[in-house]
Amino acid sequence: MIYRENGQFKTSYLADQQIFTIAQDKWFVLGLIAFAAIGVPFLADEYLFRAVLIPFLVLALAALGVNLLVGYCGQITLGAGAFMAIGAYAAYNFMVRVDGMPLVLAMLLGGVAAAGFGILFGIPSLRVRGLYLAVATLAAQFLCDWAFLRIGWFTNNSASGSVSVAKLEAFGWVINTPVEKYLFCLIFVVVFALLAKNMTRASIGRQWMAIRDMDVAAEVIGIRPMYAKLSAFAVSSFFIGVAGALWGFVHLGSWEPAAFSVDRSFQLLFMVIIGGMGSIMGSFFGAAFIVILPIFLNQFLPFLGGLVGVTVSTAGISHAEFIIFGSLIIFFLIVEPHGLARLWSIAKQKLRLWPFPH
Amino acid sequence: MTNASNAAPAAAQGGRKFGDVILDLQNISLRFGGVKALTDISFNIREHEVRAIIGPNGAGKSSMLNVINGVYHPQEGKIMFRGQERKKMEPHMAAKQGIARTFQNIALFKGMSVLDNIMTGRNLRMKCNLFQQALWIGAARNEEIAHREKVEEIVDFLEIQHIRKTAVGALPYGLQKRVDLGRALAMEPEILLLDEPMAGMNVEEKQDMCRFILDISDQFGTTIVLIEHDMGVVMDISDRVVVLDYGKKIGDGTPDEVRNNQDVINAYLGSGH
Amino acid sequence: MNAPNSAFLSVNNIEVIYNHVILVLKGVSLSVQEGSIVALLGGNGAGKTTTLRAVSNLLKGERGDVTKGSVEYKGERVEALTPADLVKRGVVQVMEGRHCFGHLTIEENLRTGAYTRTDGKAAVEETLEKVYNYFPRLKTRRNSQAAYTSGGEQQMCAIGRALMAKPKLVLLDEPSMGLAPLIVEEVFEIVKDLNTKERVSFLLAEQNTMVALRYADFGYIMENGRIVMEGAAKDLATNEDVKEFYLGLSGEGRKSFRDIKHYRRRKRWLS
Amino acid sequence: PAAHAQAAEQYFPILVYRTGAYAANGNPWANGYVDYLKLVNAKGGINGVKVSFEECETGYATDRGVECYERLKGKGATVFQPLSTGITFALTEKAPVDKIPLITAGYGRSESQDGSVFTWNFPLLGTYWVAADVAIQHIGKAYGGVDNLKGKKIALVYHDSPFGKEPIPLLQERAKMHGFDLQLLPVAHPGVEQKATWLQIRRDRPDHVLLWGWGVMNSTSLKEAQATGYPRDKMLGVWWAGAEPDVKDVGAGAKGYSALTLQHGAEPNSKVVKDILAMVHDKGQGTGPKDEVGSVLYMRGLISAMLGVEGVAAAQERYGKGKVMTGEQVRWGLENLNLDQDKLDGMGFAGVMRPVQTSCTDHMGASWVRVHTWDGNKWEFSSDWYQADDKVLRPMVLDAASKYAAEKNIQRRTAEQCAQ
Amino acid sequence: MGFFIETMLGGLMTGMLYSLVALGFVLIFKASGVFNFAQGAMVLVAALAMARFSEWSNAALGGDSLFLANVIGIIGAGIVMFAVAWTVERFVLRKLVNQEGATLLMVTLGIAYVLEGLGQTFFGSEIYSINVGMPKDPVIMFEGLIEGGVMINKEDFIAALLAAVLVGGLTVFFQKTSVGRALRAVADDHQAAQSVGIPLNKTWVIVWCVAGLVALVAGIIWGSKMGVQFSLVTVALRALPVVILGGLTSVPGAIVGGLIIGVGEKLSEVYLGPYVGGGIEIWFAYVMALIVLLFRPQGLFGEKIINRV
Ligand SMILES: Nc1ncnc2c1ncn2[C@@H]1O[C@H](COP(=O)(O)OP(=O)(O)OP(=O)(O)O)[C@@H](O)[C@H]1O
Ligand SMILES: Nc1ncnc2c1ncn2[C@@H]1O[C@H](COP(=O)(O)OP(=O)(O)OP(=O)(O)O)[C@@H](O)[C@H]1O
Ligand SMILES: [Mg+2]
Ligand SMILES: [Mg+2]
Repeated sequence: MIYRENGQFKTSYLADQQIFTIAQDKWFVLGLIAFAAIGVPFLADEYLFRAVLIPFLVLALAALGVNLLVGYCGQITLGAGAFMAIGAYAAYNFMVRVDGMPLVLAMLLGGVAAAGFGILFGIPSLRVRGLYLAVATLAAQFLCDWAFLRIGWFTNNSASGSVSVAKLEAFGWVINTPVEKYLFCLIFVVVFALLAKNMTRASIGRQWMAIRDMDVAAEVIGIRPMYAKLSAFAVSSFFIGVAGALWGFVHLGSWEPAAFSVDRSFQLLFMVIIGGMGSIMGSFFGAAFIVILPIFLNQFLPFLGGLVGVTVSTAGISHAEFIIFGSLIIFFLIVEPHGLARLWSIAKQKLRLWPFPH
Repeated sequence: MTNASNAAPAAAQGGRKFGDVILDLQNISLRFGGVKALTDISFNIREHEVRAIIGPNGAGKSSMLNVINGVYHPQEGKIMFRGQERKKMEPHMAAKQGIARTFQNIALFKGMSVLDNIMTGRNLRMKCNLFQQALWIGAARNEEIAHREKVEEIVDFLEIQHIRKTAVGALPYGLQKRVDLGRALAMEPEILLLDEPMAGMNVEEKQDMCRFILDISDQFGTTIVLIEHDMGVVMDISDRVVVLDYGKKIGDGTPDEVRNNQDVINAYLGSGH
Repeated sequence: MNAPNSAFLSVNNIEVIYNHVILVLKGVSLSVQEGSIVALLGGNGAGKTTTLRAVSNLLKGERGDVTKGSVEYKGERVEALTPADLVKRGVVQVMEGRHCFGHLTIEENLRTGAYTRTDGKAAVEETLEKVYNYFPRLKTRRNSQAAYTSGGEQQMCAIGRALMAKPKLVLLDEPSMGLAPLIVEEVFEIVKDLNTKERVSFLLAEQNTMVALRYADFGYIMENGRIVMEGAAKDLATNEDVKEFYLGLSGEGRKSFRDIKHYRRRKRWLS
Repeated sequence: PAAHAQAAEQYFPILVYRTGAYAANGNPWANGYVDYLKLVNAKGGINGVKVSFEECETGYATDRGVECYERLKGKGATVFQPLSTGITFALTEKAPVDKIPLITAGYGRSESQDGSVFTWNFPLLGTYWVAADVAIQHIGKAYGGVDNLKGKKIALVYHDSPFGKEPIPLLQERAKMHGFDLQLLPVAHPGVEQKATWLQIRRDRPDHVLLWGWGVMNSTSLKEAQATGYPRDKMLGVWWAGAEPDVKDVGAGAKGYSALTLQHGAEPNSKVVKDILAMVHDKGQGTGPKDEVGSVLYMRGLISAMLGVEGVAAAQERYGKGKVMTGEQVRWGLENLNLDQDKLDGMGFAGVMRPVQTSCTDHMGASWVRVHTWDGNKWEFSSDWYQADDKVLRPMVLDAASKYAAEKNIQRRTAEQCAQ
Repeated sequence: MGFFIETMLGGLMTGMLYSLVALGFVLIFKASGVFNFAQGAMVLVAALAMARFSEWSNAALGGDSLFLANVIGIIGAGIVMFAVAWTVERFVLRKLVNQEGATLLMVTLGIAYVLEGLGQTFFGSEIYSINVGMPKDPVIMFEGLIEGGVMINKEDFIAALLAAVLVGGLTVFFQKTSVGRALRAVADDHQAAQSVGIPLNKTWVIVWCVAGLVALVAGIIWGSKMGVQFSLVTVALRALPVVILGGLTSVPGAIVGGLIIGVGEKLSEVYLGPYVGGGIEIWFAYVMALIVLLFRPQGLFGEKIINRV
């Protein structure tokens, strides 16, 4: 039995309010972060960094932002792509228009810009709910798609509408190699995940969840719906905006509005639902599932085909990828409608009880 | 929760002391389209008393509570709170004035644990801003712990320690009602509105619940407004009872007066009581 | 039909697990004779609702599973049937917590109750009238959306809706909850009435032990997912323990709720 | 078709899209590309060096494209052809770091023609500015010369993306020069909703419509043109809007519609196609359906592959015949490409292409364009050869490239560096 | 003037086609509370099946009877849509009774992926055509009344008419029959619906079938207009503002919403577009829907969102 919390007593409320109340969890996560920061750079190759790990980290950050809004505050959004775009383009404009603008500051300001628009587009949520709101947020998405294509100022009048960034440098550190880019993203992700965790275990997080679960009752106990909803929009958009800036600056290097299209919005929402709404961990599971699985299938299927002696055509692979990907989504939701994170915690619960069921 | 948190005088056993009128409802009328939920109802609530509202189904009892805490806005009538006319207000403002409530169809936050549910009740009293909370710096952490202590007191008081960390969705009905009460208590309200807190409980559990209600009233001096269909409970623990029927007031007075009021017997109690 | 006295509904040693991990029923057996009223009593969380759900096959939606034991209705194993099949066979559940269709009007709610019936419009209309007779309050609110009716009205609607199916066996979960005392009596009168006139059987989970035992023929008491006591309703009503814990009666009759409190409180302080 | 790179093979990664919104157009291109590489092997490889290749599905999405690039580059890729303007933009940033040249035959950044700034980009055969320039020449010809365009109105119906926006600066330049009116009508991805666009065209009745679409947008445009009664023979498409999938299901409705060609059209009778049928398809190794061989986009893919192969061959001339070339060496080869007519004829491209010659400053190599017209059943050439007007093109390319260089802090290569 | 009318008419006709897709959403939402993001994929699969079956039957029978090929195509596609409905119920929905909206929504996204993959695997990913003999060329009418006349596109006109008939019929069916009431009950509360004996399984198969057939009609019309290929799935994105503007639960709402969005879109693009650079119609439709929602959060005809303690 590897997983046991017996004998771990908490003697103060502070201890009980730790992020991980079970020591194994704490060491596991700390170990994971340490491994990500120290081990991975030695183990992974360039392909892994560039094509898998960096996008995974950045999208996990964005998914985290979406999760704050959708999972914690219950406001379904399909406009996340737009906020990524706002973050990216705002950061870009800060970089090109302000001399000597430090990179990290520009990114954070990108996040702030996104937060501003988040509040603006969050206003309808005060009246409109659920799926109606989800579809209404598409207005933000298409409006932004359009604005970044059509209004030259945002792209510094680049003829094609595509923008790119020059050198990346933060605090004298030139971020050039994939490893450096990876670490740069990792720092953002770890810090932001911690912030998110803090918020969700504090009063603001409870306000969001209360609004999510039953807004009338929340109001009756003194939660201001406007503050709770708009703060969720702001914080979530801030996260997403920063992720957008990372996506543009660090991952793509050069981008056009299509990089933040409505498909991206959907993708982020998938991550949250598959990973687990209202779970920080879930955002990471979801991002891993959505980013890595297609890549994995894409490479694994030809290999599998090779084993049984059939060569699968590229189209065949992509179609199979669609089918398997879709089926897995369905499968996991049937097994556990609350997402991978819940599946994970049930598995832990079983381990804890093992070998005695129930 | 200790007495120190509320300066109410400990009521002496038996000789209960009522304060002044804290809430005065005057000629309240409430309509939903064609449905008249409340018609010209007036009654008052005194400090520290247990005020029961009874009446047949659909009489307008829950609507009355909704009026008091700002969920419904009556078309006519005045609400005087501590002698001042209260303007049209949203529920969260009523909460700020110290009005808390529980719900007939339990309205807990299903996705949260029992502790978190009760902690939301402390929300109004938590002052740290979003940035402090995000950074989890000293002030925020201390505040969190201070309030957590309060909440633990309530948990102890309601004897729900063992389910602290359970998600409320999975709890049986009766315990959910208790958590609902805990959440309202956490607000340290001046007026506590209870909508059928004992529905779906057996006698033993009702006894527990009565005990909690009376203790709240005694220890914290909280004013309690109670809706309940169990006449035994109402008659035993309330100080004054108002009776509604079809949105109209048909009786008001001490339990004994109400019990012997013929209108009330016809409309609600039946001759069995 | 079955041999006389063989059970109409029999639940044999069932075990129920929610969410793959939470074990709730730990071997529950009970039976309902045709034309009888059986009360299922017990405190909060004892597993009454779960038992009823296991019979009506509504567990799936709560992510619960019957992992052991069997449920037989008229000698037929019914675990594999859908809830709809069961309704067709005459087993209807009134769910705890009302569950009216909020967007439908009261009357529409009632009419959906007759969904499985095939005996013609006129017969349905007749039952509808009957339900309105039982609950006049529903008639006055017939065109309101159910979500906007009061708690008690919704409860009446839920009970009426079940009656619309012309059931053989009704699983009633906390019928008295939220109803005014007069209506509670009325509901139980209706139960008795249907029972004697139409030989409808009832399995009712109820907290209001006093009333339940008055009307029931037989009773089971559950605690912690197990049946701890069973017997004819009359016997249970006179049992000392039942009297103390479920009826609130001790030696010298009913205690005031106000007094019990102090007595209890003191007891706790001492310990 | 996956074959892993071995020591003695020249590895060609192929970014394709065989599913999704643009699959109908992506498929023939990819088939042509692969078939040509198979043909090369059937003929014994590049001076004996066998070719290996591998497809990766991008779905026309930039991030998928980047992933493919990263994956395949690790397997020894020495030249990439992204087949998407968006992916090209992204890879343009990465290519110099990884030292892998990009061939973007007929697409990509127009200013990347300037090889002294865009060392690693090769928009061989033509850029969108070339296309736009020739389009105006061709339209002008209908009025007896570009100078008669004054006061005329030309509408550009374009795919609302970098691909569609590329020609705008040049068209604006030309509009200024000749005094015609340029009306811009964007169409959102994927381009299936154009009713409003064509209503506007019906209202404003432009004298000509330039169609700058890709994929389903093209056939939709033609159908809407038919539905609003705009004469098809007043419509001119870019070379990505002039292939069979664009017109096939419009059929007779597209009759009279013309499009530019990137030199070649549908070439079912060319020698190289016959070679492929004989040496690849008849051996049962054909990639796509047989009747597609020689169609317009198939030829585009085929020629793109040929350019890559010739780049390697040219590199071998310098760095050693029969050897596997590195990315840097291939880059040199592409920069010193010299496909004269004899050579082309020898390879079976007689009548299909005109000579291509690149240099350090000119990574395009040629700007020959013809126009072909759909007769209801097939594409038929309907014009002479055009060439982009260097007087218009050159300054714009220099300008844009310099701006890019400044932004990125790139030093233009000097003559000596070029000579290396 | 003539042009304004033309634009209006164009908008109305496009709007009618949006309604058709929107109707698919509404049906399934009404009947199960599921927001079916796979509707676009269903349109694609239906159209692909139709196009390919008729092509294959032509090839197999060697005949060139357009009518016969189309009939076989429609039957084939109908069977495919039935199979889809049955499979979805049997393997997906049945296991997700009583789950939250977000979960169900996500699952339909999974279904969309599977359908897109399967559809393209079986039927190919090229452009195919459906030819049901719709006239393609425009006619000019009212030349006497308005200068230049009003151009009407016959194909669009017929399609709009067809859509109108279908939508109208379904409206009556769902508003007036007891099945309609049962469906609304299911959407409200799966469990309670089960408890009164509404067989969820059957209901869902039926509704998904109907939605599949609606998708087939939409697929045939859109497919014959713009060719059958992958981009058909994006039609769903254009129908979304229609659905919420009309109200998620309202069949008539789908029609009215479609017409409003269709007209609004076209007018905005034609009259406003040129001033801001064009390409505004898609966001304009969404913004329009959003503005309506601010005043009526449940859409024009949707059931009032119940918000009560
Ligand atoms: N959906 C669920 N998921 C997990 N646990 C559940 C679920 N429903 C009930 N339980 C658990 O099962 C146990 C029995 O619950 P049940 O609702 O059957 O009790 P009950 O006897 O009906 O109580 P009450 O009188 O309060 O209604 C409780 O401990 C409860 O926490
Ligand atoms: N939001 C609303 N819209 C329409 N009608 C309403 C609304 N709220 C309450 N009503 C109606 O007002 C009347 C009074 O309802 P209320 O809930 O106050 O009754 P109640 O006295 O609490 O009854 P119960 O004991 O059954 O809970 C009922 O007939 C109900 O249908
Ligand atoms: Mg009430
Ligand atoms: Mg229960």
